[in-house]
Amino acid sequence: MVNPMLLLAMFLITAFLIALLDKLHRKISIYTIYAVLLIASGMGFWQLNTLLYNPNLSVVVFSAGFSAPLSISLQFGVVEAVLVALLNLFGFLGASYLYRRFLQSGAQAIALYLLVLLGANGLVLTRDIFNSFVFLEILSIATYAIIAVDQNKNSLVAGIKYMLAGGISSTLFLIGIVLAYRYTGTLNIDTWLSLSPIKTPGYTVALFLMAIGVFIELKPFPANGWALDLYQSADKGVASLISSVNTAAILFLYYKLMPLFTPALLEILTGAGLISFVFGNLIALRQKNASRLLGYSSTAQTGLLVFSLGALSLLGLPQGMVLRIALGLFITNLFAKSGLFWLCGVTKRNNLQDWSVLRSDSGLLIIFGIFAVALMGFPPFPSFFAKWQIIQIFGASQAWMWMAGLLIGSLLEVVYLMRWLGFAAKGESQSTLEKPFSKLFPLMVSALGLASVSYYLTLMYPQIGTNSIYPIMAFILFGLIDILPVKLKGVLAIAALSLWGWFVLLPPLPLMGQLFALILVGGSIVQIFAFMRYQGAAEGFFPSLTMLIFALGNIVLASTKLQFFLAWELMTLAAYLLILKGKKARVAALLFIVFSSFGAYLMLAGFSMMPNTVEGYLIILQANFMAIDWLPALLLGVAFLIKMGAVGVHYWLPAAYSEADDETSSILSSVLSKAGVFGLLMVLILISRFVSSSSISMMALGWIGVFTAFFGALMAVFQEDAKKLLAYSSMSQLGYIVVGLSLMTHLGWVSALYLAVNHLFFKGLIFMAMAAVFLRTGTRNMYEMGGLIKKMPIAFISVLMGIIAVSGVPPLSGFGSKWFIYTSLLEQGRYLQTALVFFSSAIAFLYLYRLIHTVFLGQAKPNQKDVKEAPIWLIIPQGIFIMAIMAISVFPNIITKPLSLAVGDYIAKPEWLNWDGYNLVLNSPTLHGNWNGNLVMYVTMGVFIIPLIWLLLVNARTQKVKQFNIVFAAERPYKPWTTHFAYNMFAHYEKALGFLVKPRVTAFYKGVAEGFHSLSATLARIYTGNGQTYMLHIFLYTIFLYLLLGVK
Amino acid sequence: MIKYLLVFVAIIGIGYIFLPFVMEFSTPTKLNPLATSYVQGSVNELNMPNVVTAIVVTYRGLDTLGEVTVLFLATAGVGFLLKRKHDMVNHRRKCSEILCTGASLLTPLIVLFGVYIFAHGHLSPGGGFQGGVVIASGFLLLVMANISFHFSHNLIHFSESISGFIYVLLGLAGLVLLGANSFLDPRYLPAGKWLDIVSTGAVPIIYSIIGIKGGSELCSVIDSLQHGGTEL
Amino acid sequence: MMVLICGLLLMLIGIWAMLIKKNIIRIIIGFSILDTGTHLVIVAIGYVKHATAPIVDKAVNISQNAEGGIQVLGKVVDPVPSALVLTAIVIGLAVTALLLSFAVRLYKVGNSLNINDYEELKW
Amino acid sequence: MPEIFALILLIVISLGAAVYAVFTKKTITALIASGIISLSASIIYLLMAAPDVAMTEATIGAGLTTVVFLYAMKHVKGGEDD
Repeated sequence: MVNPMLLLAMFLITAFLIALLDKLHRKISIYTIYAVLLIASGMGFWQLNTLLYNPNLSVVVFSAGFSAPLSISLQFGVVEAVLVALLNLFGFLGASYLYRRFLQSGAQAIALYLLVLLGANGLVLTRDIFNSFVFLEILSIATYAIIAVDQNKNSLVAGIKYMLAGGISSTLFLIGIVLAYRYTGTLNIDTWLSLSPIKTPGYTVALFLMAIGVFIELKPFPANGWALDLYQSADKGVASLISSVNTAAILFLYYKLMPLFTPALLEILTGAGLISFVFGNLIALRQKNASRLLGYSSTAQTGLLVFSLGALSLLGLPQGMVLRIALGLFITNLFAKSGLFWLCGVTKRNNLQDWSVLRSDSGLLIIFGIFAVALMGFPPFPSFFAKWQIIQIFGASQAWMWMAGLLIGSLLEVVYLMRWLGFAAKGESQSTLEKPFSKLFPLMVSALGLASVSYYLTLMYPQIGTNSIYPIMAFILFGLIDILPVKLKGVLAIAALSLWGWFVLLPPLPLMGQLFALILVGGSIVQIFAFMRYQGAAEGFFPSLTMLIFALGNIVLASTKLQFFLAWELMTLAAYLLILKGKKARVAALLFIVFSSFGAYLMLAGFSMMPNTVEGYLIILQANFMAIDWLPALLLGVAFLIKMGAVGVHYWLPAAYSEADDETSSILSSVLSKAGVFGLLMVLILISRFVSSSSISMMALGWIGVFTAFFGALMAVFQEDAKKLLAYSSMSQLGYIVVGLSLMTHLGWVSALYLAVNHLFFKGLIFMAMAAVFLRTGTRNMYEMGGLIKKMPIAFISVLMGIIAVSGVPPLSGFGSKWFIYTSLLEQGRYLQTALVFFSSAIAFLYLYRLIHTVFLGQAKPNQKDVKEAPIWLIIPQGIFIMAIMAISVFPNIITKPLSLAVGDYIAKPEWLNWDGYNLVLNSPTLHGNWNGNLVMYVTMGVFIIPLIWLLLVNARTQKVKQFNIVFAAERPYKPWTTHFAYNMFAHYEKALGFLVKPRVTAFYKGVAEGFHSLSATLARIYTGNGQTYMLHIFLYTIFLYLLLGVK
Repeated sequence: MIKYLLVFVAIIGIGYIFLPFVMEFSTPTKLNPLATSYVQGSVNELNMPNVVTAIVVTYRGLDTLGEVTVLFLATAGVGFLLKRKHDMVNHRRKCSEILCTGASLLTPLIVLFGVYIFAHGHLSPGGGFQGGVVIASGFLLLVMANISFHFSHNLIHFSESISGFIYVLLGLAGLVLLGANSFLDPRYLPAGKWLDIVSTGAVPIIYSIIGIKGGSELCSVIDSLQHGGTEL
Repeated sequence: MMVLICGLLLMLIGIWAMLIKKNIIRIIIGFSILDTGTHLVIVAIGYVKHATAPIVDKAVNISQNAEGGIQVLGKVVDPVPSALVLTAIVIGLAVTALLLSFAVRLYKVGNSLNINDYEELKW
Repeated sequence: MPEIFALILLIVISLGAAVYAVFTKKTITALIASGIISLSASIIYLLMAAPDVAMTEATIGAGLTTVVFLYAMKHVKGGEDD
């Protein structure tokens, strides 16, 4: 094994001699410390490797030839080895970042830097409490001094504040150590641990002082003003060093001390860590300064680590597991946070909005994205697995407050990090960056390192299975070939997904699963064609797109909660990235990810309260041996309703659907919402034993569906923007599906699923057709279009087919689906709901009429004289969808029969539901009816063809008139478009029904957002900037915690 | 006003925290086992009368190495903060003759006294740091008397580096000669005779090195503070 | 006991000075008083009633035991806190010196040592 | 017995000096007061049978620290008082 004394000796010798080396040449000294840091890191890895093969190796080394407690002992076990390896690696990367600084500032700065690392290593290794004090002082003093590399006023002020705070906390630590020595008679942690517990108040005081001394160094809210100022003003290399190496070492000291604490003390500090996490993130919400934001985020993450270490230990988990989980969080934070600080230094932009400078540099943008996404705990980064486990453990131990705090903090974190990412990805900027290699190198290494650590950890994770890797692999592979022409990538993607779908996805699935696999994966594959319309490489679509589709498949395929959640998160992330591609999608994408994350965290909480699934079985098949309580069902249900855009939580939906690129909108609306349907269905299956159509919960769900259908339709009516119209229309249609599912009857579910299939086809169709229109006309406002029927007949036919299908008039499949829904509602006696659903359908006519009339009929706009038909790539999916619609319209049984079979696995088919040839026969006690799609088609065709022939005959005699140029008689109207008939088309209805569509939900969410922002601003006021006030904070905070502890 | 109130609360509160400890504190009448074994071990195993030195240099030698490092850090930090862009000429008036002569006569004596202190650290009170400070005070005298010392500027840095280096080497010698658990173990040299100046293994050497190291660090701090910060 | 209380009081006075003095140099003086108080507390904790210094010379009773080892009979104070204080004093000096050089530097840049004049970083 | 008196005297001196160091207007007097605290502390150490600590406190705490302060104050002339 490696003798850790050698490690320390190496650092010391180099630090002492660096001044002499520097006399030879500056570069020699710089490269020497690079070598030292790399060797030290290598020692860590080596030790780790040795220990992996000889787990029983003695890892404790004494000094001076005496054993502890006489002498000081160092321990170089697995955890220490990991830390030594990582900290020194980051020390090396940080040193590389500071290369230019070192060139200017000389040997002293280099020696100081090395000593920061010495302090950190010593702190990690030592098992002696006073020795940790010495190393803590080395670490702190070296850090104080190195702050001065940047000798501007602000960093000097921040340095003084830091030193005063550090001085106070180390004094508390020292006095605590000595007071404790009075009781224990030892300074060695291991000896100390073997003592029988001491129960006098004085000893508790000693422990408290010791703990608080270290704890203050971990920058807990609100006693952390000094740290924030420091992060904001110090050189970014130094800030990164403090947030990664410095904090990690002190955190490990805290971890070493933890077993000494009394449970009450540990509980208080753990709670304080959680407070720090939540409030740090809360205050970060309104930060505009990137470095200070990172400071808040850094303190929050440290709080999270303190909290998780404490909470998991308090719950009595074995230390190995506690460490594994904490390590996941720690590694993510280490890589990502130092990376972000370095990135701050490279962009040299303090204002978040100026980060758009990254747009010009996709490499840096990707790196930034990796860091941000990793910090938020998205898969496949280690923090994802860590958070998953923590929440599961909290759920099992019923630690609800902790869980709530953790999830709230995480959600806040998502908000500000994603907003930042949005600025970087979507802002406007043309300037370029100066990127010295010495600064790029650490960034690249840490991004790559994070990625590979994640890969390694994901593979190590036993329960996720091979399938779960595919989305990530797809993202990486398509990312690598992203420079290829889009057509080629499209073909590759279609081929890969089809093969995977056919050979891997479908075979193990039950009928219901296959159905959803077809909807989700099949439906998406068809729409890949639309992406192939782009010229050249069209970078950025395919990685996310393929990840999205694989993840969708995995959602159906999931057999454990983790697999499901992993796939769900990957799907969300992929969808976010796709939405973000839209030109003005910054806010929309932010809304999407915030609502999705909110949903995801509810889901996480719900899953944690659910028993573990039986491995190897799909979750939807586990209804018979799994009971799930009402609370998890509720949480999961809400999560899925968010994804479906149910009324109240639909706020994100119109924005995301309309601002995303058209092809993306189509997938979001036609496919992605079905993932929510699948989820909801899954929950209903799991609770199907406990509820029935008449349960209050199902009635409530039914009403949610009804209102979603109703308000969705109503809001669609008043939109000028065709895409927003379609978005609300989608929402409305999903409302019908929810109603159908809420019935908990065979017929209800069949009707809901039948509508789901239909919706995929017709909404995909309309979106594709409208995508072509938007592409050719360059606008989405309906009053700016008109008379396109002649220019784009195919689009017209598609939209016509689509709206016939949507509106539910014969002969197309929509009629059947509506008929199904009404019948099944009536069958359960939900008359009121039927009425309202029926009314919503009537409203649907209004917006659909507007859509086809104002866009395709009427007078053509002069500036749209030369629009052409859509590119073939948009027509292919339309053709497929039209064929599908025709097929299930004429022969509805080809889909209704399998649906009935699939549903039959969960809710038995009633005897009164039968097929008779093409005829579907209902003969229940309360209801009689039949539906023969084939017949309906022939009758309707007949009814239509006769007038058509007549029209054509008459038409032969009509005279064609050229379009008039309408000359304004007098003044030109101030807003000419307001005079267009399509503008505000349904103003009269708005007078009558407008009160229903007042933006209450918008007002509510705006209120929530503003509330959080002002809370954040108010809280930030405690950081007055006065060093003395910060000291006062520390003392008062100490007293407060002491009073909480309540020593008698 | 509210601030004074809060300060008052803070002071009272901090005092209150210590209260339980003070309440149950009574001066002990005997040593705890660890201290006893230090006393016995120092005498028996290290042959060293001064138990504090035994602890500082040997048992807890790693702490002292850290302490030396802290001092080195302070020097580097102060020097770094108050560094001169280029060597400036000191424009102070020359010292009076008495002071000059006195200083140049006294300084060697003071240095000698410092050396005495750290060389006897293992036998009597005092040791490396105290001796170092005494040496530094001699240097201070030179500085105050404004006797030119540019000769010493480089010398200080050199001795800073080399003595630190030697200190670590002395520690490593234990590792090499006595085994993996013997970093900073002075017993690779003979224990010698009780109360002899050349006894207790390498302790006198180590303490002397600490003295030189500490002395030169402190000189360096004084040097930096004396000149520094005049140039931005 | 008295020394312990004296040390604690010194600590409190030091904290007091740190919290109410506006001048950074005065705050640093407060800090060094806090330090001195801490050291007094530590030494007080190591004290043993009627004991001598932990230096085994003629003032301390010793006896040879059977194996030829020396048995220390006389009472000495606990050497551990003394050793710790030695380290702590030096560290205190280091921190003080560094704080002072920050203050000096800051004065050159900002031309003031009033801590209230440096509140630009906040919120 | 005389030792106890000496101890009490020293404690009174050091506490008095500390309070004075807080209240005095001039920084230089505060510095001298803090030096006095260190000096009396070092004598207290001697009485507490800790000669090593006493030497260190006298040389470093009372001596060197004060010198460092003095040099620093030399550089901040004009700004050292409230």
